[in-house]
Amino acid sequence: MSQKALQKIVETYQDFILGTHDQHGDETVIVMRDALPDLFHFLKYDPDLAFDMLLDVTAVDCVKMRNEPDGLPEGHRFFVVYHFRSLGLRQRIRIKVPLSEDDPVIPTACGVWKGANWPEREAYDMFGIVFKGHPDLRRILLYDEFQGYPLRKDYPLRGYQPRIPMPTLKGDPVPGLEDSK
Amino acid sequence: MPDTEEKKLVTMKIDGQEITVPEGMNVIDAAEQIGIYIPRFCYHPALSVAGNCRMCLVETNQARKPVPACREGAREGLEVTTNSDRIKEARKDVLEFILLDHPVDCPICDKAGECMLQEQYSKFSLRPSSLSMPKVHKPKVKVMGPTVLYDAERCINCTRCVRFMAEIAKDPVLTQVHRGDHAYIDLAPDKVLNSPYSMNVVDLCPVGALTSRDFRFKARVWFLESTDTVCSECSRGCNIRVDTYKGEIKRIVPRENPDVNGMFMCDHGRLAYHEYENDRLFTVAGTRTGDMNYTQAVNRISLQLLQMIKSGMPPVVILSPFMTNEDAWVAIFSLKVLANVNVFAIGGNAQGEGDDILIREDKNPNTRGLMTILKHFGIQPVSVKEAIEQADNGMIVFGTRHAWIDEIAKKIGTLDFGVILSAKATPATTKAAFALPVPSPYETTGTWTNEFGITQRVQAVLQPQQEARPIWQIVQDMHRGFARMQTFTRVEEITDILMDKGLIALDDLTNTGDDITVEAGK
Amino acid sequence: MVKVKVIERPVPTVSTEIYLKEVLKGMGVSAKHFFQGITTQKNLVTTQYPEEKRPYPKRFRGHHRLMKREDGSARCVACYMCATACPSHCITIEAGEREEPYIQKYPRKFEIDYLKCVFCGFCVDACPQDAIRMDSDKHRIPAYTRQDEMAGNIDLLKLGGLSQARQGGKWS
Amino acid sequence: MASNFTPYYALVFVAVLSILLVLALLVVNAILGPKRRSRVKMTPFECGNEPWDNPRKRISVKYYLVAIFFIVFDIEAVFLYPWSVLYRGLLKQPGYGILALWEMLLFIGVLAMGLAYVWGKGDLDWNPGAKR
Amino acid sequence: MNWNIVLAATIKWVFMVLVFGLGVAGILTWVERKMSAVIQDRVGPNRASILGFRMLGLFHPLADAIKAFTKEDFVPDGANRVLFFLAPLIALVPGMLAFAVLPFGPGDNLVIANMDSGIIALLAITSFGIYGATLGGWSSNNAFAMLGSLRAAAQMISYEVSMGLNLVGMFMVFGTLSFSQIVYAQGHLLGGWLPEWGIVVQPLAFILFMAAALAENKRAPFDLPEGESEIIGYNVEYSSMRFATFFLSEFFEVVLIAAIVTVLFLGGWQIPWLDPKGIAGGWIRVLQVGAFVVKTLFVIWVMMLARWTLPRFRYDQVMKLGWKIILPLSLLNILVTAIVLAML
Amino acid sequence: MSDSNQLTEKNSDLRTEFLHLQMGPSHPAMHGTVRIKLTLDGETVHAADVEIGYLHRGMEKSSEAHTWSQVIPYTDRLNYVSPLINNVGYAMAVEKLLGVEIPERNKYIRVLMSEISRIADHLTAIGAMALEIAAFTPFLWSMQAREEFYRLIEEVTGARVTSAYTRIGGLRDDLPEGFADLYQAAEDRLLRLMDDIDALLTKNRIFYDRLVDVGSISREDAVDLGFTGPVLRSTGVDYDVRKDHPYLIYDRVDFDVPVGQHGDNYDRYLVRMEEIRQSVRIIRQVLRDMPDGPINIDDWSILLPPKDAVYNSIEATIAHFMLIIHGIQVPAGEAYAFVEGGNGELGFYLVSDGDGKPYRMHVRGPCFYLVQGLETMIKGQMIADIIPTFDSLNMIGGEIDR
Repeated sequence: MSQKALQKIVETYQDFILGTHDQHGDETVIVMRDALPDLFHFLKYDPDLAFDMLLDVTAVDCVKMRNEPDGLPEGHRFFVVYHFRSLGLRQRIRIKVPLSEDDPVIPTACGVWKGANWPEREAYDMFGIVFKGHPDLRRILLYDEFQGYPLRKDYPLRGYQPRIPMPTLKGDPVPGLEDSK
Repeated sequence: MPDTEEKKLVTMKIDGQEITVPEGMNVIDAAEQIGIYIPRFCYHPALSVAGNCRMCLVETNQARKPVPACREGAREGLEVTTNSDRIKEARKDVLEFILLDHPVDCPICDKAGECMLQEQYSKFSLRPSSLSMPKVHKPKVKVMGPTVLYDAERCINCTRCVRFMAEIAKDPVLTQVHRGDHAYIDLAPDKVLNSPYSMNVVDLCPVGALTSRDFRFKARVWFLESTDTVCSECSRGCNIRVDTYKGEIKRIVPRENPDVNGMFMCDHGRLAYHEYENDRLFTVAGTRTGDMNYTQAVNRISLQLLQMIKSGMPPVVILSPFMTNEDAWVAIFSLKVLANVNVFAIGGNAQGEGDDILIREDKNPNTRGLMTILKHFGIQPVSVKEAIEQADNGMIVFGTRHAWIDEIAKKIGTLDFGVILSAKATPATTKAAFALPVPSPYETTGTWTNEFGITQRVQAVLQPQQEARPIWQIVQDMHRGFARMQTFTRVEEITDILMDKGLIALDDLTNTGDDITVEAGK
Repeated sequence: MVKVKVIERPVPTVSTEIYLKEVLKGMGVSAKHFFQGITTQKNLVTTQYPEEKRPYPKRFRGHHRLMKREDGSARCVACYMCATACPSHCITIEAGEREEPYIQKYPRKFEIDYLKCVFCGFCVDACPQDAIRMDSDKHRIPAYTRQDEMAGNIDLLKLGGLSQARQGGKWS
Repeated sequence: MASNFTPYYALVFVAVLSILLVLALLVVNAILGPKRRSRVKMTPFECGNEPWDNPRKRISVKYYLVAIFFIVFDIEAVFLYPWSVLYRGLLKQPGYGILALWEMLLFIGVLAMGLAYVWGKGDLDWNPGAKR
Repeated sequence: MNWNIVLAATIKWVFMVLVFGLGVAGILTWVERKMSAVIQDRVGPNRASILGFRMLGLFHPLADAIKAFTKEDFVPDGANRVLFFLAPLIALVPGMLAFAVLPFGPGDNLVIANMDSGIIALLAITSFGIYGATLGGWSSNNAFAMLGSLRAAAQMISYEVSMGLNLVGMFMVFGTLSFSQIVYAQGHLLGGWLPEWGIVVQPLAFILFMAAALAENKRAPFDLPEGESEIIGYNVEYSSMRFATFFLSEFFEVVLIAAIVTVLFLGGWQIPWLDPKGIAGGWIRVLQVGAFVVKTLFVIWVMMLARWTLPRFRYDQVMKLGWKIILPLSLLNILVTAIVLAML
Repeated sequence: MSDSNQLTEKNSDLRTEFLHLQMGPSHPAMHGTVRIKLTLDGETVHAADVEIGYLHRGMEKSSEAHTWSQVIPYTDRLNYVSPLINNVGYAMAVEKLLGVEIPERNKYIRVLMSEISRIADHLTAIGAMALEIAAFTPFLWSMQAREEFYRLIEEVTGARVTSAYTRIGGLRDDLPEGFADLYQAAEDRLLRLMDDIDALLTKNRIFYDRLVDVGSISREDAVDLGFTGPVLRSTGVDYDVRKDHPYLIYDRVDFDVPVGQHGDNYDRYLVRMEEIRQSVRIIRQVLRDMPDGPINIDDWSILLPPKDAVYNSIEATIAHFMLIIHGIQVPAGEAYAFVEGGNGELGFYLVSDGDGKPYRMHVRGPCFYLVQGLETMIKGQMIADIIPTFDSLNMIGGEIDR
């Protein structure tokens, strides 16, 4: 169904493609990080793609995978997984971007889809993936003092966190004050 | 396999893949080399081929009927098919046949979860039952010997146990009786399955027919957490896997290591963990010192030791061959080099009986490693008897199990400075001025060097409890008061030093039992 | 083809704009319920709990119970299937040994921690002996202490009944 | 009836009684109620968090504007009372009735103008964004 | 000091304020719960029992009272302790006081303070109630309570204006400021058959007055100061009897407003075509007092029905309704009344 | 700039200050799951920061430690108002990975239960929204109607909310006997109560004024923010998973997708009311057309064998044991499966590495994206509009925080 879109991405970003597959009918493009901010614009504004909705952003930590995850280059650990939908063309695509453990930085999609804000924060919260250019990158589901990134495979299932004192709001950022006197 | 090189190499095909193997190698092993698993029950690489379960049937280009892969030797031009419809159907038929009289016993069978029957049925058949006759009843819960129970209904007559007892344990007490669907395994008349290797038949049994009396109903195997370590009961140092459940050791099974123990181990090693179940020493003890905690005890030992050295009357030291190389190195280094102790003795278990299968005469795991380190420091150990005689100044005893423990206890009770580091509460610990708890061999991390000079990593199965600390740490704490010594925080740092000095050679540093999930049937 | 139904919002009219008509209409509906409520008890939905109890459906997943054999002992053979299938790890079993060659095992301890239990019913699905069931027609009543939240084999057996399920093969 | 002031005496007396009653309620509660203080209990409620801000701030002017409007309109309303009581009586006297009517129209006109002014200024809109 | 007056006032106070006002207000807490329950197809409170008798839950107000008395009355940190203590008092007392000017029946004996300027006195007294809510919220040192008190103040004073103006039409028609006089006047029959009740001669004023009175009383749909889903309420920091006092004052005011509406618009104690002059006495007087009570209860019922039917206004909508709709309409009402009266 | 602010600024001595206020988590209307840090200008929201995570249970991490089947009770707790849709969505995702086709009757039952759950979900949203503007009676009426449907769910699954009804490749149980009659009674009551709610609310000016043009969001913003479900449809986008990517048997039933025009709270209310009626329509068709037949696939490596076989044959016992000990062996791969949940597209992104446990399980909860847009929707509105807007999104903590 979105085979055409997949083809077009592959043609346009030939140099950055690490692999494609369409397991279970989900067309997937595995693409290098360098293609990114550009690819986002392409995905949204190209008339043949028109992926106007960012369905989901998440990540996968491949460090304990039994079988070799396809498309993950040597020395890389994470996949950041984007799901896009085009409401007009009724198509869907998955973009996977490999990241290494030492440099888990990826450009944000917030500038192109406003809806990327929270899911990117969640991916940061859970995997420690840094979305460069994100307007407000802080923890979202966990508290700020949390140590480590729980959905990484090396975080124990029953990881214990140090006790923290009751948080106070003194000195917390106040929403909306920056744009007024 | 020592004689493979002499054999001629042949090229054959398995499922279309070409493979070059020595001539005569059976197809099961050959297929395994290229990652094709052929199901089997009776075949075991350590035993002779029986070929009676028919589970490993494969098609070849040289026979019209399917042939058992365990009997089929590799030869030039052989083409084997393991996944044709006919073979799949044949496996289902074989399984249906095997399961025909099998009782519905999984709920009460200790093997469930690592049973080859379960595995292979769910992998190769899943065909529903078509039984319409009563099942044949055979003896259940039959006591085979002190360690093994037998359930004839579950038995699939693969005869692995019969062959093991005859070929490896050299004690052929098992045999097959009756015929057809009434066949089962039984003891030879007036014999008991009491060989020192009897429990290996439990591991060998592909189903739950032979079960361990020790492990009976203690835990379900899929809950067990396993740690790979080394057996402490003799100087062979068999590789073992210790299974725990809820922080308790439930059983010990051998790991395969062709250089050390092959695939098996002795019953004594399997049951040795019971030694450390009772009478454990977990807190600092000693009748004459009163109540004190670990820090106080160590500080007082340190102080006394310092005074003794200043006055030129150092204590004697009795080492234990149960100490790891790391413990021994730290202890000897600090006591010899820093505290001027001259008299070292090696205690430990007395020599026992050995055989030419696995069991060694030396009942201590690390005698050779200890000797190597003593030699490195230029120390000639004295006998324990001599050491006890010279121990008027004081005495430091490492380890729990000593053949001379009664004499040590008698002597240590008379000394002002009598320190014993023990995992268990013994007469010596109650009489000593200081008794410090140390981990049992199953709670120890480090390396042991066996009689043949192979150094192997010992991994703590459980964590030391309460005040118990590793020996190297206690010694380090004792010496912190008066001497400058490199302090270690992890045992691996000491291992590295030993390797640097060439005292031990260890290839596989990551042999730490990383994967704790239990693989069924392995 | 997507069939779309565009919802038009009601256009404000004079009658809605002056509040009164719709307010009175609403009050009329309320009054209807009021008078129905005080005259007939038909529409009242409250269940006066301790005195009257709502009948639970047949499939209701309530308090666990251990089924019995003819001799009154628990059918359970401590196979740990329920403990394995339990997503919340709330079942603790310790096996004991029995003489009968076809039973061999019994649960010396069978405990369900109701602080952890999520009543998913997976233990019932997992039981190969028809030993544990949740059709006791009782719900778990909360307790005041952690200890009271643990239901042991005796409590569970008390609720149990005789199971008729045949076992061990059609002919055996 | 003793005098014209009798009702007022009664009123004052009733006021005293009422105050005493309510005071009694509060005092009885203060005696009966337990006194168990804790830091958390004494914290002003802010949805389970420490209070973030001082509530006694200079809050939006709109609230205070209402007070001003109130004074304007309420006092004017009070002026209507005597007139309204007398109105029917005045109507019965020829000439006065029309005069009273006109007077009142003028008065209400002024009031309405004031309202219209405030309205036009937008000071009666608390939510300028709302269309309804 | 005339002790007769004191004695009479005390007796009347006990019967009118304590028994009728406070009693009905107390029972109203039960009625409201029970009625809302029935409207919502529930059963409502019925658990409190004495010796096993449940009485449809009638003991619940009693249980509530016991609970309120035995709870801790704490003052939050940073609160103004004096005002915090006084606020509930200020909220409840004016309501009680206002009963003093309401005639329960014909004659002087069924009113505590039969004043010529009763309505002005009433307005003056009830205006005090604003302070209760406002000070209560302000003194709590709580942002939610603060917002609630600001809302309460703004809303109550806004509707005070309309309430006052709505009565002007009544004064014009009846030409008096005395409640007693107004009730007597409502005994007249228009055209020989229609009682000249306020609702008949001033229908618009009746509707507007009802709305304004509800708003004044902070009752749904005007319950913004305690809008529990937005700002929780001006009394969020109050506990025990102090909270109960606020609670009681609300119900007290319900009774009060129902009584005022009855007196002004529904003919007070008048039973149509029966003894309009109130001179009969005897059983007829009892009937007349009964009529007053029944009418009051009916108005309360309608108010409760509205409470459980209508959603709440938003703050700006309340202000808009008060200033832009009710106030102009009130002025219009005066105008029309004046012109109609002039033309008659 | 509004008039009021100009007035404030012109007269410098009338300087006013913003009030900073926290709404939630322990706010009567916040359900204990969200904190909104507000900057207020009087009653107007100047800025807001929505903070979630109060219901975070680490479900995705826990799922990685459970077998594929054991995750099903976890999915109950996603959108806990309509748990069956979550069950269905998860089961479909795993079935997609396994590549199995489920029997026809199973599909019908899944659709039936999904729609019953959807009605419950929408009733909750409508009722809660009414409640938050103090219309308590319609709320309880909608709860009453919802309870009828929970009874149905309980009748079928054995529990009102924690249904855990689907199995991978099957269902826990078939529909009970006489289900159609039970449903008919519930539907009658639902429609009666819906009429009453309608009479109380829809045209009432107070209700109308409170909702119209409150919490509006434009069509573009809604799509950009990833909105789905009734909230997206209220802005005029006709996207519905059931129509656009028909799953199960949705391509065989006839129903309309209600679409609003303004994207405000009132349109969301209307869309939900209409969707309930459409769901009723679907259920009627499903009950009419439901075929007989098996509900489970016949594969012992995926579904537990029938109990009778387990008791009596070693083959079934072995399959039973292997399935419970090791879980379903799902081939390696990844799949994204999505269903139309109560609040929009509920997606499950599953990664398997060929083990009995999910390697990674990620839930795309529709609410997560809806609440993300809350800030945009309440900015500049009154403080009293926050909660109705919040409820019109039908915020479900379980789905956001996971």
